Amino acid sequence: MSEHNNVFKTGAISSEFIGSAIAKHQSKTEIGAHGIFLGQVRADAVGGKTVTAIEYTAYEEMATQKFHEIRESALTKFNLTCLHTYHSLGLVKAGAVCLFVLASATSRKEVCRAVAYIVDEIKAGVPIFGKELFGDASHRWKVNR
Amino acid sequence: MSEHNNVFKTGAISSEFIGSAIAKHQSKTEIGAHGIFLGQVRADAVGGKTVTAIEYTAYEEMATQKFHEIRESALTKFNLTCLHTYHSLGLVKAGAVCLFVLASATSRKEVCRAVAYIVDEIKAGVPIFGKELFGDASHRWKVNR
Amino acid sequence: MDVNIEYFGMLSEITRCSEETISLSQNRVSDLRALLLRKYPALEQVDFQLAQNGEIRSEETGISHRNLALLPPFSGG
Amino acid sequence: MDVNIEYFGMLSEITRCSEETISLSQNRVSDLRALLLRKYPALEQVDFQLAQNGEIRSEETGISHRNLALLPPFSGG
Repeated sequence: MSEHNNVFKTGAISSEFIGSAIAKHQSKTEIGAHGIFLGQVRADAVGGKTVTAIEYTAYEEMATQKFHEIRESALTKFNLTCLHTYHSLGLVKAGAVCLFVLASATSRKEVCRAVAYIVDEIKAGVPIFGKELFGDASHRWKVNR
Repeated sequence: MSEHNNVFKTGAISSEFIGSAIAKHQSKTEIGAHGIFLGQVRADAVGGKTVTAIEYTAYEEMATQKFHEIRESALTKFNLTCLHTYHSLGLVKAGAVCLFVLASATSRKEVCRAVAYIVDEIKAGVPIFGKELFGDASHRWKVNR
Repeated sequence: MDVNIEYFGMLSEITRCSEETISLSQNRVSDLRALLLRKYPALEQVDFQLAQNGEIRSEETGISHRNLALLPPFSGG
Repeated sequence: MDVNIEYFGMLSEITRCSEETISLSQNRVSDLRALLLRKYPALEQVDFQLAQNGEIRSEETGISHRNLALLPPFSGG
């Protein structure tokens, strides 16, 4: 099991970072399947205005602990070789990626279910707060459903 | 719905290609979630030998039709904004990616289930044949379980 | 007991500060909740939780830590 | 009727060719299967299917196309 790096990334998670994370697993030839989830900031329309970015903040002390608990729980529930999770803090523009989950295993059976589980747990249990910014000075606080 | 390009790629699907496919979706700001599956060639040990690569062939006439049917079926079952599928033909070394499925939607609920469905359908219904090569001249024919 | 409370997300807009020190005479979470609702009536509209030392505390538990956090609904991902 | 049969994957190792032309006197899929098993007894060991024009044909259907494909179990992904 590879060591878990810091979950939080400042700003958007670039496609180059994602590609590079995938490339790093090509030396692990016991892996047969990767499941990936990417959360992307949507340009939602709200009463004539459009979300241009989300600014993320977190209660980091608890968030780091929760990410750790979710990781341990996923490793217990699913038979994974590797698991990595990254979440943005700070400003992420519409269209950019703010959440990246990568679960790897010897076979495909578990990776899709593992990824879905981890994303649900992050949305429900990690104290991260998204401030949806409109093009003007106004904003709205995002709430997960 | 974006047009479907040719599914088959000669050789491995590079991490740069995957990163670039992700980047291309950042202008589609109605997307909130991407689900990705990557199949990676495993260096399985078989009676003292190790798989060093898989050589893929296909009955292309039927395979192309099957990929199309799976795509249409997935688009009917799940509420997706975009769907892309790529499979290797020819030689793919252990550790490299041979299957890439990318399903995108406004919210996360559907993408993981869609990806799992598509991968299951591909494994069961598309006439692709994998010849597992060992380091020497010997080989074994892969069979999906 | 003096406690330091950090306000996150939309809560810091209601309190107009990111943190403050408050003197508590009673130490249950429910006592602090009542005190905060008197000071900031607009908090009624938000489903907030109190965390201590990185853990959510239920209403009937006691406050035993000086550093507290007031959390609005989560919206990660 | 003369038909052209393509052999895929492990089947081409049994037949030692990637395709060949075979003369059929009867035109059901099951007749062709019997003929192939006589010619290549090792095919018994493989769970193969016959496709015509990109579609799997069941045993009782007739062969109406000159270009056929013999397919071993699939192993994509």
